[in-house]
Amino acid sequence: MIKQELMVITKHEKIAEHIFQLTLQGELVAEMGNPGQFVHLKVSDGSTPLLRRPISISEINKDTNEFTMIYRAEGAGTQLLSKKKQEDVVDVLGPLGNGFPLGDVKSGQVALLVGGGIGVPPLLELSKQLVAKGVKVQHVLGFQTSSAVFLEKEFSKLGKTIVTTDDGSYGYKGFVTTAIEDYQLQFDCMYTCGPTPMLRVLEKLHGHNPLFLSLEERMGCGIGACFACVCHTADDPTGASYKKVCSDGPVFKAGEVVL
Amino acid sequence: MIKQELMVITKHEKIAEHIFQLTLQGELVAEMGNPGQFVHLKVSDGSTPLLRRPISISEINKDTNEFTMIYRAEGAGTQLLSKKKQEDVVDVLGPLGNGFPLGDVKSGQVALLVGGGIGVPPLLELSKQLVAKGVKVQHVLGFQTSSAVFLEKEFSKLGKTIVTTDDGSYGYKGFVTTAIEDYQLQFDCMYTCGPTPMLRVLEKLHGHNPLFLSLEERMGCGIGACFACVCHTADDPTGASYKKVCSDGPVFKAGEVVL
Amino acid sequence: MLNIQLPGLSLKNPIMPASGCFGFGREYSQLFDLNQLGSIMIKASTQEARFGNPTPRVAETESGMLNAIGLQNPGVEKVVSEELVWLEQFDVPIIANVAGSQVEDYVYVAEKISQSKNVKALELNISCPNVKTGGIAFGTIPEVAAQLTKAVKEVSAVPVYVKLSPNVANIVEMAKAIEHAGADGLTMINTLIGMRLDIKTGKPVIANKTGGLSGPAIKPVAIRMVYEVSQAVSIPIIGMGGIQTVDDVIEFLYAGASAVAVGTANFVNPFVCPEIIAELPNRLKELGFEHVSECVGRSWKQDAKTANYSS
Amino acid sequence: MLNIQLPGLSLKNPIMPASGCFGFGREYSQLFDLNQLGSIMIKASTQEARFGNPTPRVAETESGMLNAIGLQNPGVEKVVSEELVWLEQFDVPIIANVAGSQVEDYVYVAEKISQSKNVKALELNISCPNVKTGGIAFGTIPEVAAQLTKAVKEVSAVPVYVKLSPNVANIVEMAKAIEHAGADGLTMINTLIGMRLDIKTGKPVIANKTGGLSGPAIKPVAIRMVYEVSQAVSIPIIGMGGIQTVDDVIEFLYAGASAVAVGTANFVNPFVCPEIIAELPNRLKELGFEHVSECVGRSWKQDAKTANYSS
Ligand SMILES: Cc1cc2nc3c(=O)[nH]c(=O)nc-3n(C[C@H](O)[C@H](O)[C@H](O)COP(=O)(O)OP(=O)(O)OC[C@H]3O[C@@H](n4cnc5c(N)ncnc54)[C@H](O)[C@@H]3O)c2cc1C
Ligand SMILES: Cc1cc2nc3c(=O)[nH]c(=O)nc-3n(C[C@H](O)[C@H](O)[C@H](O)COP(=O)(O)OP(=O)(O)OC[C@H]3O[C@@H](n4cnc5c(N)ncnc54)[C@H](O)[C@@H]3O)c2cc1C
Ligand SMILES: Cc1cc2nc3c(=O)[nH]c(=O)nc-3n(C[C@H](O)[C@H](O)[C@H](O)COP(=O)(O)O)c2cc1C
Ligand SMILES: Cc1cc2nc3c(=O)[nH]c(=O)nc-3n(C[C@H](O)[C@H](O)[C@H](O)COP(=O)(O)O)c2cc1C
Ligand code: FES
Ligand code: FES
Repeated sequence: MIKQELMVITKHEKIAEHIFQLTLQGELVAEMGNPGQFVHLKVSDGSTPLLRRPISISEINKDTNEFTMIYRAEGAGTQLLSKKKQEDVVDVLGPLGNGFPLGDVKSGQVALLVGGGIGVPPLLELSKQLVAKGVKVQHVLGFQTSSAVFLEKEFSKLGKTIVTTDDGSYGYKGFVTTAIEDYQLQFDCMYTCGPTPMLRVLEKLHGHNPLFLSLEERMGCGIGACFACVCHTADDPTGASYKKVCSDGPVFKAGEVVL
Repeated sequence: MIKQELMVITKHEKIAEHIFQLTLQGELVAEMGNPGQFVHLKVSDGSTPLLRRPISISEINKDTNEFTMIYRAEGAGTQLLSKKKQEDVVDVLGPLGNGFPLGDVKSGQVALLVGGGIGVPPLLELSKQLVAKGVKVQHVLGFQTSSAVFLEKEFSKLGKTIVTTDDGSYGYKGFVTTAIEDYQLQFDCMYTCGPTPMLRVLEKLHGHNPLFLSLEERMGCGIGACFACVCHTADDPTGASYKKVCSDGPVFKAGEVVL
Repeated sequence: MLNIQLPGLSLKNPIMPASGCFGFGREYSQLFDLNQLGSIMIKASTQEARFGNPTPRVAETESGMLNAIGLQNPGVEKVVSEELVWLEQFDVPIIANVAGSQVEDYVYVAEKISQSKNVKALELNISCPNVKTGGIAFGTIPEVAAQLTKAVKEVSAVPVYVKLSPNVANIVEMAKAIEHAGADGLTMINTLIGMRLDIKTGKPVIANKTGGLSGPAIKPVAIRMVYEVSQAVSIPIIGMGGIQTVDDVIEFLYAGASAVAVGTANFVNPFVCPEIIAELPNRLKELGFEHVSECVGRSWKQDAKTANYSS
Repeated sequence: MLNIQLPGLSLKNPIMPASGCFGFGREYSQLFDLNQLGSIMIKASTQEARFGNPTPRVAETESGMLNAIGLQNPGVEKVVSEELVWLEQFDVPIIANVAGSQVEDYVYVAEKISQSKNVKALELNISCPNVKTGGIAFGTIPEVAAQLTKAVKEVSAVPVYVKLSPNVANIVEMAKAIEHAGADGLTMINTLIGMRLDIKTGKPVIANKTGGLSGPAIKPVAIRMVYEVSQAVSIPIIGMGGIQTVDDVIEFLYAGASAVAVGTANFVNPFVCPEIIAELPNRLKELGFEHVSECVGRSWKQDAKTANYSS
């Protein structure tokens, strides 16, 4: 169930250039389900910034009632958020949306998780849950440059992890898509989250196999009421049928919606 | 000279119901002159609340580069201010306006300082400077009720101090004006700050003697540029001549402006 | 203490979500009991299903937001058969927001939707561009707005409220024309037209280029317009524009609104409507009122008792 | 990199304080060297000295403020003999804001003030109520605004800019009428009309009841209007409304303004103009521009090079 809660910051640190890892504690964690869901954060009391900010859930710890997010402090809202300290509270609405389905890959099969930039975080909880299920995981994580790389160690513990950078300053030089080819990665199911252009290429190259993509869109309500975040469905690309990224997504099966 | 500075909070505490005492440190203190001047505070980084808040200087310590204010946390701005902690910074513009003139009373003479509610604080620095000059000071301080009383001890150290409350829950029951009569206070010069109705009565009763009043008005700029805070002059009460509370005042001689 | 009677509407309290900010209620029904609401202004219905504008459709501004949803909706038939039927489970009168591109569209939708059992009033969204006048909004020319109102009044089975656009020089002239044309009430204000440009690309942030500005930023404009119009017309007003708190509600009532709607604030705090409803009685008591109706128009009513007066 | 040429105005940079938000410069001259400014739009002058409205004259709103100063000024004679003469010590072209209650007032003031050595342009404040049309502002009826523009053009010794009121349904129609009447430029926007009510008393917070809404809250409306008007007229625009930062300046230029004015932000940060002027060159470089003029209108210019393009 969707809840609103003033959650307490138990940990907050910078883990890469402009990138912060934030751990919150509260009862809302009990409601969290599939990896890939997100929360909607109000970062100030007043009316600037006015709107909530959607941030993916990156790790869930039901034992301690904590969950972790990783976000990029760029605009007004996320910059304000980055100034909050341990024991401060954050107004959280969530969990929202539908995460990655784990049912499409069986124990013993191979899942390839492909993340781009700030799309990497939700794949961590996904990877953990897949591993717990007995699925073999491989990761390809793309970043712009070496100072932007994060979570490599965490993913490496769970399975083979290839880090790419656009400028070659760390790991493989090039895009995640070419890395997948160059390393001739084999997999039964692919999960991905990242910038839309990356998702488009992945869908084109791998959409014939099981592929789940997590989308981003500007949001108002985050719960399906305002129609800010709609996209066309693939079977009616110019018509009136639609999916809402916030409540029907953010994860869609390849071929379900127009990217 | 008027300066803008991010000053550091060295002390911040609640001293009565809704009343906070705030001490700030910085170079701007060196510019402070006569008691009765004020500063203009920006209490948030963003645009809510948008405008600065005018608050009187209550004590000045040039040795430590500190000054103190006392304010009532009521609206959005002062409530936000009240949440700031030691070592936080506050954006201060000041010192602004012209304070109480000390030249009108000589060593050995008696000054009566009359404060109402949140008009009491600027009288403290005034009293100190008068005492330092050899002037005998007396104080009548009016508050609504016992829980709103503050600074009694500080004023008592400097001279005779009568505290009044509207409801009689502490000290003399009644208004400051009747206390002055009842106690048959004698004085060579009066200085006052408080709600306009109180100032009006004092001017009517004591305006024939040297009397200096500190006014309040809604402000925009605080420096004399926006004409938000004007009042009519007493010699042209409906004409185009005016005084600006922020830069010509906030302290005026009785009979100078229309209250 | 909170009940209000308006043409067609018997409200248990004067608080309702604004059109387009609450969908058809399904999502919020999972968060709280919709029976608490005074009414619900449902999302605009048009004759045909509409997908609306390309995304991005929203952008944030200082104390406000821009939206250019583009009246996305499943078309009036589906709204009637699916959404309104679903809403029948709640004991809440529905105000149906009606939109179109020409008078005939409005007439079509109004006639259909006003037959629904739980639709107790219509709200004409006259901020839509009128295809017959080259896209000039119905709500910016008094004669056009009046003509539309008349046409809809003829077919509607329930009272008709007209939602005023604030993008006009003379809101009183507009309100009077609409009152004269037979409207039963007014709702105001719709959004101001605004725009944001991206500093990196130089292009509008919203795909549609311009969008409607809503939220706390526009409240002073809304209050001024309700204040002016409520003194010039004798039909009731449902006020809106930037309401976030119980004090904002009271400010609108003082200005002259008989009830209020909450829009953008639902996105910030999905529980804002029930929270305000819960706080309202105490706040009224604190201010010395015995019934919410005593607040209505007290900014301009000569004989209004002062707020601090308590018996 | 920052210089801009406009009718009558040779600006070292496109940044100036907006009228009414900087007095005649005396107060700010104690805080920084006014020679840094591109220009100064001085406070409105009227034929006779005016005290203005009763206080309170300002109120705060979410991300904005209301003001109803009421054109307080010492009258054009004193402005010319005292304020403008004092301003001659600075190497800054002055834009004189001209106000009145009827056409004759404007003509009187314009003729006088445009003779001053350092007045390089006039700015007609057409948001004033016109006593001859029952108080309807000059700036809300295109014919009235055009007629006023023509009359002032006939007597002015310097180019005439007309300051548009945003309180209209069709800002483009207004701008075109004024351009057609001979205006040399436009400045926009003036304030939106707004109001705030006090929760305790129920009465308007501002003694004048309504006031002009300014500050960041109105920026989206201003950007939209500059965007629309700049594409419809061929005279230059000085943009304003909510500017606080260097990025706000660039947003106005992208929208189509050739220069900008900063109003309310001077009250929040008295050093805002020199700070923006100091930051502008670096920000332009970061965005890939070699001259500030490259920003002008790039939100709608088809052939504009993309912002991130760098040679
Ligand atoms: C489902 C979902 C999950 C996300 N998960 C993450 C995550 O785990 N980590 C992370 O760093 N970012 C994530 N994002 C992107 C994140 O929401 C934006 O970076 C953030 O909202 C920007 O806010 P700001 O204050 O920095 O920027 P501002 O420029 O101040 O934002 C202004 C407005 O635009 C919206 N906005 C700006 N950029 C985006 C964007 N890329 N997507 C959606 N809205 C945007 C903001 O929400 C706000 O309403 C996610 C987005 C979505 C939709
Ligand atoms: C010269 C001067 C000296 C002052 N000194 C003190 C002092 O030492 N201690 C103290 O507690 N208060 C003092 N005040 C009053 C103080 O400025 C207001 O209480 C404060 O601005 C209210 O802000 P808020 O955020 O609580 O209220 P809000 O209601 O959020 O304020 C909204 C707007 O109204 C203005 N405003 C509200 N009340 C007043 C008021 N009474 N006077 C002027 N502007 C007001 C605010 O500045 C702001 O612009 C002084 C006022 C002036 C003019
Ligand atoms: C996302 C969004 C969608 C809206 N859709 C509609 C609509 O379909 N019909 C309508 O009449 N008004 C619509 N509005 C306007 C609101 O009903 C309301 O008049 C306006 O937002 C001002 O109120 P607020 O400031 O509380 O949001 C919409 C507003 C928003 C923010
Ligand atoms: C206190 C105040 C006084 C103003 N006085 C005038 C004036 O005399 N003449 C005028 O044309 N505009 C006047 N304005 C409008 C501003 O010049 C400007 O157009 C408007 O405030 C929008 O810009 P901003 O949001 O940067 O303040 C005034 C604005 C304020 C806030
Ligand atoms: S964000 Fe409101 S419907 Fe998706
Ligand atoms: S506050 Fe601006 S002139 Fe006094």
